[in-house]
Amino acid sequence: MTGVLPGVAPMAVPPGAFLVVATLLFAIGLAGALLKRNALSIFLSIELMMNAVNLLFLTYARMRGDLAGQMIVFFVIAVAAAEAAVGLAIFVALFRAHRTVDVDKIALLKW
Amino acid sequence: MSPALAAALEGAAKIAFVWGVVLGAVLPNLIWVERRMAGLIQDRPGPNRVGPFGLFQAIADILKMFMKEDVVPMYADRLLHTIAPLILLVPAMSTFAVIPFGSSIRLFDRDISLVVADVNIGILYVFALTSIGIYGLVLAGWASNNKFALMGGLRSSAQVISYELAMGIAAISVFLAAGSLRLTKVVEYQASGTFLGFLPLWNCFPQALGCMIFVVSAFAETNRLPFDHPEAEAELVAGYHTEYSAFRFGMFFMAEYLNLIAASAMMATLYFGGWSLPGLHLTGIPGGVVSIAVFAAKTGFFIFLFVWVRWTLPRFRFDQLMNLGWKVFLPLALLNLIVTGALVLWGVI
Amino acid sequence: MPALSGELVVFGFASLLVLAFALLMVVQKTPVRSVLSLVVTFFGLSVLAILLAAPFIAALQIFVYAGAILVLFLFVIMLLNLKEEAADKDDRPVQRTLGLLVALALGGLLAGATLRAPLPPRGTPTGTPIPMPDEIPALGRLLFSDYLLAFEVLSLLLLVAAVGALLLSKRRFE
Amino acid sequence: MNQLWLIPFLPLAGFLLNGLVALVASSARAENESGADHPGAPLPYAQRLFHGIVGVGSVGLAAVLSFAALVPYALGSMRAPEGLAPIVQTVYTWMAAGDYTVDVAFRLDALSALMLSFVTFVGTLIHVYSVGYMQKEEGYGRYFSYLNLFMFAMLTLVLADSLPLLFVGWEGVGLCSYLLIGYYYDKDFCAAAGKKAFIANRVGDFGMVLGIFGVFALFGTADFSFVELAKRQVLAGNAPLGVYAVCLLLFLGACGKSAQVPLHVWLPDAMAGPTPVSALIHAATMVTAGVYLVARCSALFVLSPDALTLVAWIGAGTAIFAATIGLAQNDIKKVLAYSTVSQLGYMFLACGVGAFSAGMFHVFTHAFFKACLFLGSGSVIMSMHHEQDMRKMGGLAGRIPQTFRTMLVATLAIAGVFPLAGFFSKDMILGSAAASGHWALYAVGLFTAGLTAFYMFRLVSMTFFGKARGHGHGHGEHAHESPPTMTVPLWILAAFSVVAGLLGVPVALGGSDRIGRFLEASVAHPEIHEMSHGLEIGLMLLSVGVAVTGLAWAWRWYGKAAGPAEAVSPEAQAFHERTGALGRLVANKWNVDEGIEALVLSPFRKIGTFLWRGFDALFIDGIANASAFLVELLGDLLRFFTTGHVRNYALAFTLGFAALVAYVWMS
Repeated sequence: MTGVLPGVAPMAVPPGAFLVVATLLFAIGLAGALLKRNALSIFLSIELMMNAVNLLFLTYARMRGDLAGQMIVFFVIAVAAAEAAVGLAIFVALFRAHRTVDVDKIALLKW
Repeated sequence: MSPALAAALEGAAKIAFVWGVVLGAVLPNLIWVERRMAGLIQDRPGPNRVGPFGLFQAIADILKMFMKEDVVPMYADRLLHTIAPLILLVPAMSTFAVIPFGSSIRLFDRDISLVVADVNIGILYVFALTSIGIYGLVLAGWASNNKFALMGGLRSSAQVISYELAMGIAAISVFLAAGSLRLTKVVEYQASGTFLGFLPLWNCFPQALGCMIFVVSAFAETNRLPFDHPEAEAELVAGYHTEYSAFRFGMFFMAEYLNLIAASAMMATLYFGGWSLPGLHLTGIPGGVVSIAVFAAKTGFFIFLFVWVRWTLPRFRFDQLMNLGWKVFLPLALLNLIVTGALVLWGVI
Repeated sequence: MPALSGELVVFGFASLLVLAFALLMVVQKTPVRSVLSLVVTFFGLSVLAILLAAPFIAALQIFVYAGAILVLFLFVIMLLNLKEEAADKDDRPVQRTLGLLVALALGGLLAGATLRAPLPPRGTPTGTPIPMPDEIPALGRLLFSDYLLAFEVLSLLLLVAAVGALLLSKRRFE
Repeated sequence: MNQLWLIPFLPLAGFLLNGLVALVASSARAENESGADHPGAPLPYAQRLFHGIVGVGSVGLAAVLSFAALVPYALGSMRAPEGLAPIVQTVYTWMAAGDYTVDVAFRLDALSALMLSFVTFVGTLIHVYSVGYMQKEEGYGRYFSYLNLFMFAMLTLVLADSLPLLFVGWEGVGLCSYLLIGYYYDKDFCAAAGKKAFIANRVGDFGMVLGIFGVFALFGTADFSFVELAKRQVLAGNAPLGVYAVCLLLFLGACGKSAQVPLHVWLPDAMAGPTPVSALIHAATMVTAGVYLVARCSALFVLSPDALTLVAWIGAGTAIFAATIGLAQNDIKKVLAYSTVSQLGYMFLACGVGAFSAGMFHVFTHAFFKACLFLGSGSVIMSMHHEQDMRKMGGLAGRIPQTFRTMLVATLAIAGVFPLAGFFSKDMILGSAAASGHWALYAVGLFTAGLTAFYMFRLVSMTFFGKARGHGHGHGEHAHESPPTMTVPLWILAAFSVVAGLLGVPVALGGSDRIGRFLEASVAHPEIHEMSHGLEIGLMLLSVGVAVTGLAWAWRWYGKAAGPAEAVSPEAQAFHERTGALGRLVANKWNVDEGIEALVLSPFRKIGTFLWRGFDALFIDGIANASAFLVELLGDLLRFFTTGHVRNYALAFTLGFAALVAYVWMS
């Protein structure tokens, strides 16, 4: 089913397809985040999950003809930039301290 | 025939035209021009053996490159080493899609606007492609498993990212003035009126500062002298393409020149009125042809400028380059943006 | 089942690209390569975004995400000179299997949930319709009216992030 | 003069200016002397000049303004048959609760005009005096800023148009008194005296606050319009009992501030402060605030005769009690302090018998001669290089003649010798006591008058007559007269202690009791059946006789004491031996401090110790420690879940999220 917008051609692609793609993407990202051991790879997976969510937002925006969805994506991207800057700086510091970014080798968060 | 088919044909025709001109005509001659110019400036003949005035020198070079052996060093990341030049080349070639190379022409009773894809995010498209180009450099450097190459790659990406900022912000003021991200709209805006009554409304006049920043940054973006650190022979052998040979090296070569051409075209489009010329209002086929000519002339001038500067100025030091980008251009561009914004807000522009 | 149109073809191609390279990104051992596969994924995503009438977002996707953020990743990877992920096999198999299961389960759940989510009936879009020819001014207006506060807060956040990154990556904390 | 608020706020400005400059200067000095400004460092002359000018100037200007305000008012109300209506000026609304608002409003009527006149006048003189007296002291700027602050608070108190605002001034003067008593904060007994004064006043203020609430409860308002209501007997609350309670509470406040038994203990110790402070705060102005309060609320007190009787007897008791103590003191300032307490007792006695105007009259006159006496004693102490023990003095009459003459005049005035100020006011009090038929009170008052004359002349004799006792450098032989900044105020005050009484020449002596008629407008007048003039004159002669007897006796015992070693004549010694235990008790101030220590303080200490050791340390801390222990236990259990492996956390997190999604989906 399709939300037909004035000025927007009806979607040739069923929005459900977009949704499925997004969720699969999210699942893949999640698997990566849970399975990878390299902190940077985990970070990448998280970025992937974010983008999956972005895709969802875009789809809904298109379906409901509401720009708010795109706006949120815009913000997500900006926040991701900030997050990447800080996160990577943390990894660099971490690497300086431990000579590794393998999250299994760095188990400090305990008693 | 069905409109869809017609549209497809039209698009194909335009792409063919653009790439044909750029790859077939401009690029080889550009190589020749550069070498002859070098000779001229360095008071030596330059290539003058192959064909009249050595005009076929470029073709000879290209042939040579295709015949040579393609060496991939040991312990290099084969895959990446292979695709890196492509990653650099493809965006360079795609840039031309959004640049309006002429007003519009009437053929086969249909109006054909002389731009391949008149997307509403033209400039963003260009910058996106530029930022993709970086990967080519970085990966080439990293994949060759050679410290000089790596250095070159890192340098180039650092440099390109830094100057992309200044460049982008300078460009934003242009779009603020024009009121759209469409390059066609930008050109129309510049063709629309006059500045201070007697000057054409080319952005280089109201946006003088931005124009200066954009042009200089373009030199950095295209890794040309005086900013050619990624391949600074004196320091890094040949930078990111140290380990490349034969036609992969050729690709880098091509990509660099393509970027150069694209940058020139962008300057002409953004700041010097694109295909427009004041007091010239032809229509129909002659109008289109003339507009293409005008655009070509302007672009040509900037290509010439690139070459001229290359053989005139020495190379900066890397830290000087970075300081210039971050501590001079970025603030200046921001200032320019703020002023422009204020003027637009108060309806002055 | 809508007719097989160009749009549909593009969608199929793009989504395949996206999923394939996303998977590649996860299974990839070399960090550099996973970054690259993520770049490709983002390309596909931006194509999808264009299909969804969001060319501006598509451009941002490439410009900011691929062009800036991931390059930053590459930088760090090269700076830390991360080669193959350690060859020694994962010493927490439980974590591994369980993680896989959970990820799949959650993916299934979410897919189901999103598909069952109520969608607006055909032809009655709510909210501001997307003006197809040029949605960028509309976005700009929205950004500086309804979302102004969020925008300002965001700028502050970016500043803080920049400062924090500088501080963190200083060689010595003194 | 339609800007009453300027009068209190000029000194406030002075306070701010002086305080800021003093702070900045001292910190600057501290810096370039690499350490706290070490004691005894005299200020640069320029700064002293600045502080002096600002301090004196602000108060002097306030005095000018206030006279510009009150003189026309006084003259006008003298001419008008009923007296003028009070001038009330509202500055702004301080607090508004529902439909009731408390304004910052200033009121000028007969009562406040009277107070204003001598507060500003004496205040100015004492500021001038301080310029000379304090010049060698450190913290000169601090001193003047405190003094200005005090003037601000006192003037607010006097001019306030509502009990809350009056209370602000009330607390302000209390604070300043505390600060100035503890002026030499590096001496333990000064700090202790300051604290003592503060705490004793707290006891009074407790009653004061409750009293204010009570007034509000009774009349539904706390500004002085309630006086009118009281006159017309418009009462809200439970009339007789309520009025009685409120009167007692307000009087408790008055006792605290005006040092009535048993809250008088702080005033003698307050002498630890600089002498001008004792003169200004602890003799002339602040301590009379209690009397002022009672006079303000006279209409209320009149409604409850029992309260008035209590006031009268407390006053009388204080008067004689303090007088007896004064007999046996050897510290010149202590004598004056107890004399002040005793005179305050007189004033309350007057209020108690319903002669509020008489009480206020005595406040007025007392301000002049007591200030004069204190300043004189200050001059003496300074000339003796800070020797306060009268037994070491003597024979100073020739060396510091001006101080001697002024003090002699003031002494005769306080002793009530005709026709000096003290005579008229004191006699008006005794007269009204007699007239209202309280002959017992009259007798007490009369006897106290005798005692007053005695101990005051004892002071004069031991200080100025006989030979110079004490030895070594810095005593009698080397005494020298004080600078004019100190002697001129002395002369002015002495002059006023001669003529101030003429305001209230009684009808019996052909006068016309101006002060009484002046104050009629603002204080209550329970009808006092007139005595025949003959009887009145007779009583006057009697009191004068008593006073003269006291003087003569003191001269006989202390004046002729000749020998360089001895301060007192053999007779006095003999008498002291004969009184035995009683004499020792008197000399020991009736052991009031010890009594309070035993009856009040030590029980409180015991309770406090119990609460600390038993309640807090065992019970409260026990609870805290127990809970802490429990938390620690819990933590020990939980910490095994924190493996420190991020992936575990992520996994757990995801599991939870999956469960949540499943739940939402199912439901």
